[in-house]
Amino acid sequence: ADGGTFRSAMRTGCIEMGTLHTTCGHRLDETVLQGLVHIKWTGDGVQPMLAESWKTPDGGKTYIFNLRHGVKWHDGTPFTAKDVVFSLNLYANPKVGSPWAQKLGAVAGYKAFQDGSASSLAGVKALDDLTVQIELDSAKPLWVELQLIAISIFPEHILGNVAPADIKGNAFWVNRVGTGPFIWKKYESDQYVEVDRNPDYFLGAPKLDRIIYQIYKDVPPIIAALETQEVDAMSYEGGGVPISELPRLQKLDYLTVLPKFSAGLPTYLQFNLENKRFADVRVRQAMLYAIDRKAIIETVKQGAGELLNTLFPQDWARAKDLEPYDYNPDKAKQLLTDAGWDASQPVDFIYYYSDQMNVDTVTAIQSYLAAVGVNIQPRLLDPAAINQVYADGSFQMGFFANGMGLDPSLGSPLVVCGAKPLAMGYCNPKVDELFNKGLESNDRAVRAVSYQEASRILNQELPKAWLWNEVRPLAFNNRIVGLAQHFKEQPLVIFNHPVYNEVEKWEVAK
Amino acid sequence: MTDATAADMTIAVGASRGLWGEAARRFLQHRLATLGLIMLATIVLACVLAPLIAHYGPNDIDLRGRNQPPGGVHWLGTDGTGRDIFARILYGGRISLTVGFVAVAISAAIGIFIGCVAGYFGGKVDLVLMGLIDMVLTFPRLVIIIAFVAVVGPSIFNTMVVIGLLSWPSIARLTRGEILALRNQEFILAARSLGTSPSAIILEHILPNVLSPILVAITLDVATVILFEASLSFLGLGAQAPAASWGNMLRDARTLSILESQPWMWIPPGAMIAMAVLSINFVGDGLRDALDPQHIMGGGGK
Amino acid sequence: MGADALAVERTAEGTGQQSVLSVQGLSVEFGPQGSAVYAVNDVSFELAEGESLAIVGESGSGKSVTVQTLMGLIRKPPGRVTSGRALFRGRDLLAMPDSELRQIRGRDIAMIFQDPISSLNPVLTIGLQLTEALREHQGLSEAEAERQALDMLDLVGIANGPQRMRAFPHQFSGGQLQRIGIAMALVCKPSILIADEPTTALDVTIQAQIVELVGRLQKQLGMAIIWISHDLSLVAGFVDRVAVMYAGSIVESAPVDALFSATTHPYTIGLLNSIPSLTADNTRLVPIKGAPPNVTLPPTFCAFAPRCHFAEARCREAKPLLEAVGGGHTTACWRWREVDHLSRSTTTAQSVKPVGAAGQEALLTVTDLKVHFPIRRGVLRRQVGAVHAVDGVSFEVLRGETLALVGESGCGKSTTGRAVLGLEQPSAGRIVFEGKDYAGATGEELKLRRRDMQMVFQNPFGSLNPRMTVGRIIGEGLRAQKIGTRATRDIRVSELLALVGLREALRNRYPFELSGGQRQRVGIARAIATNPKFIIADEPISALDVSIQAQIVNLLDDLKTRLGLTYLFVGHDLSMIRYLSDRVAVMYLGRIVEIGATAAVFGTPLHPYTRALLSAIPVPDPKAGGTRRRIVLGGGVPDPSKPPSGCHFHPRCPKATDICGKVDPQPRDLGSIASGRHLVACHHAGEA
Amino acid sequence: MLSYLLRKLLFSIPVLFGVTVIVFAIAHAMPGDAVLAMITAEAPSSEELIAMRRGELGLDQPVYIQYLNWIGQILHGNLGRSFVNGRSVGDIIAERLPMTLELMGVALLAAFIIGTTLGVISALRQYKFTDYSLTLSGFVGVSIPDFFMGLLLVYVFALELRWLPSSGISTAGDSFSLLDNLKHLILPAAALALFRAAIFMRYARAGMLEVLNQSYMRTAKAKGLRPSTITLRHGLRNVLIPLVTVFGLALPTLFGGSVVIETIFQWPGIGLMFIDSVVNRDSPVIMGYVLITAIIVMLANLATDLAYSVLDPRVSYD
Ligand SMILES: Nc1ncnc2c1ncn2[C@@H]1O[C@H](COP(=O)(O)OP(=O)(O)OP(=O)(O)O)[C@@H](O)[C@H]1O
Ligand SMILES: Nc1ncnc2c1ncn2[C@@H]1O[C@H](COP(=O)(O)OP(=O)(O)OP(=O)(O)O)[C@@H](O)[C@H]1O
Ligand SMILES: [Mg+2]
Ligand SMILES: [Mg+2]
Repeated sequence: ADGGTFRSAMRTGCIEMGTLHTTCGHRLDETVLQGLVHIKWTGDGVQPMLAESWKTPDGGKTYIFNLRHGVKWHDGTPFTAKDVVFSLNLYANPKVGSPWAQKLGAVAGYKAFQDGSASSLAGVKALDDLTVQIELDSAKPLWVELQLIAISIFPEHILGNVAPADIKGNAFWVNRVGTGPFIWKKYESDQYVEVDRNPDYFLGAPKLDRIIYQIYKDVPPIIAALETQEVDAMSYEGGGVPISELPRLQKLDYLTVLPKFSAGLPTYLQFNLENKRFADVRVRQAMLYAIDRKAIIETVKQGAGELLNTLFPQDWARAKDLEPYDYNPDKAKQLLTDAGWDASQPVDFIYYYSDQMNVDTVTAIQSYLAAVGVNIQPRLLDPAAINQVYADGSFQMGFFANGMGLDPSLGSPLVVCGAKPLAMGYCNPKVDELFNKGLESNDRAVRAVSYQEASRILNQELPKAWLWNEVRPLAFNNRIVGLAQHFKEQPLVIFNHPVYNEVEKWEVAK
Repeated sequence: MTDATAADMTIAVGASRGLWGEAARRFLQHRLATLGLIMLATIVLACVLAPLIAHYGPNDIDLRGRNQPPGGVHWLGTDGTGRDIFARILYGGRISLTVGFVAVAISAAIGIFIGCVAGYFGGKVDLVLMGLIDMVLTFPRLVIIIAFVAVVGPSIFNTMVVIGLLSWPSIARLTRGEILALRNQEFILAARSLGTSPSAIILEHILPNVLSPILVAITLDVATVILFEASLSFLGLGAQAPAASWGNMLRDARTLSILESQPWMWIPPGAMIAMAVLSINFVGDGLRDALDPQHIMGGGGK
Repeated sequence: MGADALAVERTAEGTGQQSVLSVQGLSVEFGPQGSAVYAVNDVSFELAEGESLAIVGESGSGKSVTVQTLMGLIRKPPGRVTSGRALFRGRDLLAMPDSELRQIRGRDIAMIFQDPISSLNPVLTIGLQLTEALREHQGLSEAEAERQALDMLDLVGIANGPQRMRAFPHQFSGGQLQRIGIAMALVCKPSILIADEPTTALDVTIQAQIVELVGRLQKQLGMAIIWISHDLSLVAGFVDRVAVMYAGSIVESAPVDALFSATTHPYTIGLLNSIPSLTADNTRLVPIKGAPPNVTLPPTFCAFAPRCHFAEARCREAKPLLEAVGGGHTTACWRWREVDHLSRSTTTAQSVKPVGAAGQEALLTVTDLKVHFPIRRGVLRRQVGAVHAVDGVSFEVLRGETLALVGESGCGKSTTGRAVLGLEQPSAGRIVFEGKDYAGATGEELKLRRRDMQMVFQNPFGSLNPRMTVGRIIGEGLRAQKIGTRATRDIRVSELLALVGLREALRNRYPFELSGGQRQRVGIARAIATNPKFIIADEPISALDVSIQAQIVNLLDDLKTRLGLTYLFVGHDLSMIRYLSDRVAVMYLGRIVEIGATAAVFGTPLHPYTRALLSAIPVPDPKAGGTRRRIVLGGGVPDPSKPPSGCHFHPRCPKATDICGKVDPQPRDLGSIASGRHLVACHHAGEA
Repeated sequence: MLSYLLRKLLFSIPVLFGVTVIVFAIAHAMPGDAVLAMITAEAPSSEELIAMRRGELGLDQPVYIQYLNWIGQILHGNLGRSFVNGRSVGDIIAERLPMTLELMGVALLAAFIIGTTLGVISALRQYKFTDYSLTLSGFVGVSIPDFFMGLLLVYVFALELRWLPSSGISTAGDSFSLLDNLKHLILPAAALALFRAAIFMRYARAGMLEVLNQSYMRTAKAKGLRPSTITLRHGLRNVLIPLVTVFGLALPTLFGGSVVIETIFQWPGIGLMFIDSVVNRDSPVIMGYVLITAIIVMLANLATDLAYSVLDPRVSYD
């Protein structure tokens, strides 16, 4: 069939490392490998994939998954429960050393596996060829929605005899065999990944012939390629379409531009609370008062941001009566004076985003802070250097954003006690308790009480000076029917939110 | 060209001027060189006197007045945070020119010295110095700079030193290559047989005869260094935000939309770099012509 | 202009033939109006088909500029042709566009440059430079062009052509380069050959050979020749007509016989008087008195007047035009009729040449010196052979004497000199100067030696830094050795300029603004500036006109007596050598074949090569030229990369026997008490 | 000459050694390491995991031990494995070398030819209109950083005119075709070449001006040679020494690629690899890159020296 080719930009270069060790390249698993479940396109709940259905007889401690019948790996081998058991064990295996292992931290026997007293996850069992049982240490009603979503299932018959230590960088990652709608065809380093339609896909054969993931290191070439129709879709990983380029793209009738796409990405000034200068809450509050965030959003960010005064981007998780920290430099000065701020000492200020909008933002922030006597000295650093600064404790202050995902619970690493490195010395047991409580139910109304309470505390104590929730513009070629429509329905786009659900239904416009 | 200066041909009886003194005289008669000097002086002066000339501070942001095209208020418009481009050009020139001059001065001094020594003495000296050159040429700048900032911290002074210390090998190789071709020429032998010291031979006989490509290298290096500074500030060395430099102003303009519809953000810094380098080049050309007695002075003005 | 036309008419009438080149009223200036150098003033001459014209004259008188202007080769600016026409077969060369002139250059008019070394491209092989014009003008194939070039190389006496074609200019001796320049000009068989001092660096035998070659080609091709020379003796032998230039103007022009027999211009007389005679001994040379002309003054009077015995008021007020004397003889002198009556001898002020008191102590002893140059091939420059430039030379130079080194071009004279100075690394041998062995010396030692030794280089242009003024060049040694203060150095430089006959005005000029002879004098001034003990003078006066030669030789003599200077004098002008040297060493192919007191060597030459050499000395009289018997050497020109076994000379020696090809002759002393030591390396020396 | 070459080659061994020691030390001084570079906010790693990773990569050992291990591998002809993806560094470099060679080779050659030609023209017309316009455009050329030049070219030729693709080495997923490849090559090669052409132009001009006054140029003219022969054979030949030097200095980029242009055009060459390896603190790759560059620099240096002596017979190294 002449289904045509869909070209998608992909901003990554570390496919070779493999899904178990990096987020980059993970995107490919959505079309080639599949998980047991997927977040629904619309973000409200999960949908079955390799697992046809599941149930938890004991309110979230034990889960029983019924796998789909007749699913075959791309090489023809039938998919069975053993693959699932194998894959979960692979994630959790300490010898593999996957940063995602923590996702299975609640599974019974995880600790024993980690400290070497067990050689596998005791809680994961194949009941029969097509049934898997997963037992947790304690009841976690949201476990499937929050933890299982981004776990791919790998073919045991291929990876089974690879030593765990050799999984990273294994040849499999550049020649993935999965169960998904597309079959891995070719990988050219720093060029592209080509996948072809899988006529036997269990949700129905895709209409597209193939997808080519074109790899880009830098954002501007993607924009250019989008404009020249060398690619059909922008990848959002680089920050989406740079605000400055929006007008150009909006002029093109073959593109659908979605200018304000919530990224679920709270952006904030980060402080090292272990540093005495920032320990006084008045100092942090002063900084927030000092910055005219509205002006920044309206001008530099051209509206691409939603003012945020606490951690959670989700409406339902935020209290309504938060302190707005409206621009008030006088108050800022007062607070600083009260706190005994030493204006003569400059502040080392690190940041990571190097695109123009963010650089301009930092410039604006610097200017605003300087006006109240906070002399920050921005430094642009790469991740290794930032992590080093975190690690050696020399960190003072910075400008960062962090993906929260769909659920407020995912924000905990930013604020719970002892969470390294992002909590930066903040510890309020009350907050920790609220986060724990938030996971005890899967009823949003019940959960909202905990998170709203937490949002209030975080709004008052400002472990980070919350600035705004990031909004990202995306653009798609109308040539691919289904693509833009899907994104329009999607509530937000973040790293672990799938973007290729129902890709089998997309087609090239005739 | 008919107005080649009279003094040139005048038969001056009496003390003979030094070689470089003679060159200096000829240099001042070179129209293009004079033009270059004036251009350069104007640019430098404008940068030095920036506070008197510019109505705005280089870092005064005005978010509501961003991206304004050139006009009566902001002569060259404003940038993405509403800073006055004209002011930034002037203040940025301070950094760019300082970095350009100092770094190139360092690299030219080291490069010419090492190149002369290696080329003139040859043999083992050459072997060792070439080894040194190879080493420095091999150093991955990116890595060195990242490490350097980490160790000594970012500052403009460090930037200049680092660039200077990394970029001398090209001048050294150029100098050496020229000298290799020159050192066996008879007038050098003649000088040696007169007992002229190596340093005098290098200074009086060799340098004037190999200066032309070196001058080109120096001129071009100023441009490269000014641009290089921009990529350094990107890596945390060089001018740190919000300080402006021509290089990072250009870098900040590297988006398609600015390229297309906000030319006032990139043309001024680009033009300033080009003008600065062009004027340096004119000065260099003048120097070259001044050192070449066969050149008819006053040229380059037609 | 009317006067020019007259002159033209007259000269044309002189030959009565169709003229191929007619130069009319040519004037060339350098530099800005107002302070110009009037290099050529109103020069007119005719050149008939097949005719040979010699232009002689004072160094710096505008000879080179004249001919270069004809071919459009002076740089404009600073050069400027202010008037004149140059009709080549009716077409004005000076008005032609360059593209048209290009068709004529090389093909119809070829030029041999005065400065052979810098005229050749240093990075191209001789072969390429010889063949390229052939290939462009005549469209010859590479092989054919190469063949013709090889023939020509052979004709000018360069041995081992095929190998030498692949060599680069710096690998040749001065004389060899000059011959290559000649070959380059001749190879296209032009209808006019302009030769600018083509034989200055050649020894008499090769000079004779070249003259003969050119003569032959002239007859074969009907080639016309303009031969610039300062060597009256040489041109006397073979040209049809001579034009004498002084200060940018032709002052006398006559058929060659008439010029010598009925000289009318006082300057020409002065020139003839300056020639050392082969017979007369120990008479001091007579240069023309006074300073050379100031060419920065507009040519409105007779430029020779300040130095002329006959000058009167009108000479200083108006410039005499060329006037017919009769028989194709023209002269530019107000008083030529009176001059005619004054014999040559009356102007000759006889004075005795001071005899230097040479001690017996050796200042320099060279023992078994060898200098071999590697011959390299390929990208990796592998050595495939060696040029045995100097191949076992031993001699000593006594304190206060002048040792002359003569010998065929390319026999290793310059190399010997350079090795003595330490500019060339000897492959073997000892060099002892003032009792110290310097072979292989480096650094400090060399520096010490250099304080006492100086060299006048054979290549005047290449040895002057193009970016230094004359003043600085001359003063360099003084500065290097920190002699005197700035002011005293300046005074010393002025003195030196005057000593070598250069006007003070030249001090601020650059080498490229000088004539060949002027450059050579700068080199001499530089060498004597620091009063060294020992000077190696490599053909120091070859490019000078006889009058200035005389002046320089006298200067060297004076220095010798006053300061006890010692000279190693390399030269080819045997009359001059005989005049100025105490002892002579004759070199042949890297070896000294005979060495002895000048009188002995010239009087009773013992080596067959020496005899051949002496027999080739030209005489400054067209009539005498034919009468002397010249020994013409047979055999091929020697090739220093494959020197013959045994006696190097044997393949060309009329006396050679078996033993000569096998055994190296050792030097034997055949001198007498009267003649002193007289070493000769020949198996047959002394035989009848 | 041969002995000179041998001497140089021998001497290059300690030089290479020195380079690697110094660069290893410097690379070590970069903030963070390969393990820290992999930590992302999305996948924070526990301290145990970090320690474990460091152990795996040998990063927990003292630097000199790490260096000795590395040099030990090198001596066994093994460039080691990437910290990031475990692939053999030799393979990675070998895979990317052809692409970089293509891009840089074309760019360098084009720059050399165009630059030299324009430089010669400029010199022949010194201080005339042509010279001024070439000089001006040359300096505009060197004042435009390559990232901007790349953008400019993309804007004009890919976006506005739509003549050429905006990035990549060939149309992704299509089977290789030379035409397609060349179309992709033009813009990045031009972005690289324009800047360098301007540089070569300046050197050629300066050199040519030196040569024009030489007596042998007059001789060549006197022979009635065509102006082109005079300029090229007699003139240019004598200008080649500085040009060859500059070319020789640029040679290593032939193998090292250009980080900026490869990034802008997503050209999968060595430059792209290098920038990644620096960001990832992937020291085996960095060191592999340095080692290759060092060798190339030395070979280029040697080739330049060799070229000197071929181009100018007066050059001698003894
Ligand atoms: N480029 C120049 N600029 C100024 N003066 C010059 C230049 N070229 C030549 N001259 C002067 O012109 C005069 C004539 O020079 P020319 O070379 O013709 O002399 P010549 O007769 O060939 O002398 P020689 O026998 O020494 O070679 C000399 O005084 C010389 O100094
Ligand atoms: N660098 C070199 N490489 C190879 N051969 C050379 C080199 N220099 C000189 N020669 C050769 O050595 C021989 C001697 O040269 P030299 O210059 O000493 O001759 P010369 O006696 O001074 O001759 P002339 O009277 O012609 O100047 C010549 O055959 C020359 O070709
Ligand atoms: Mg002359
Ligand atoms: Mg010689």
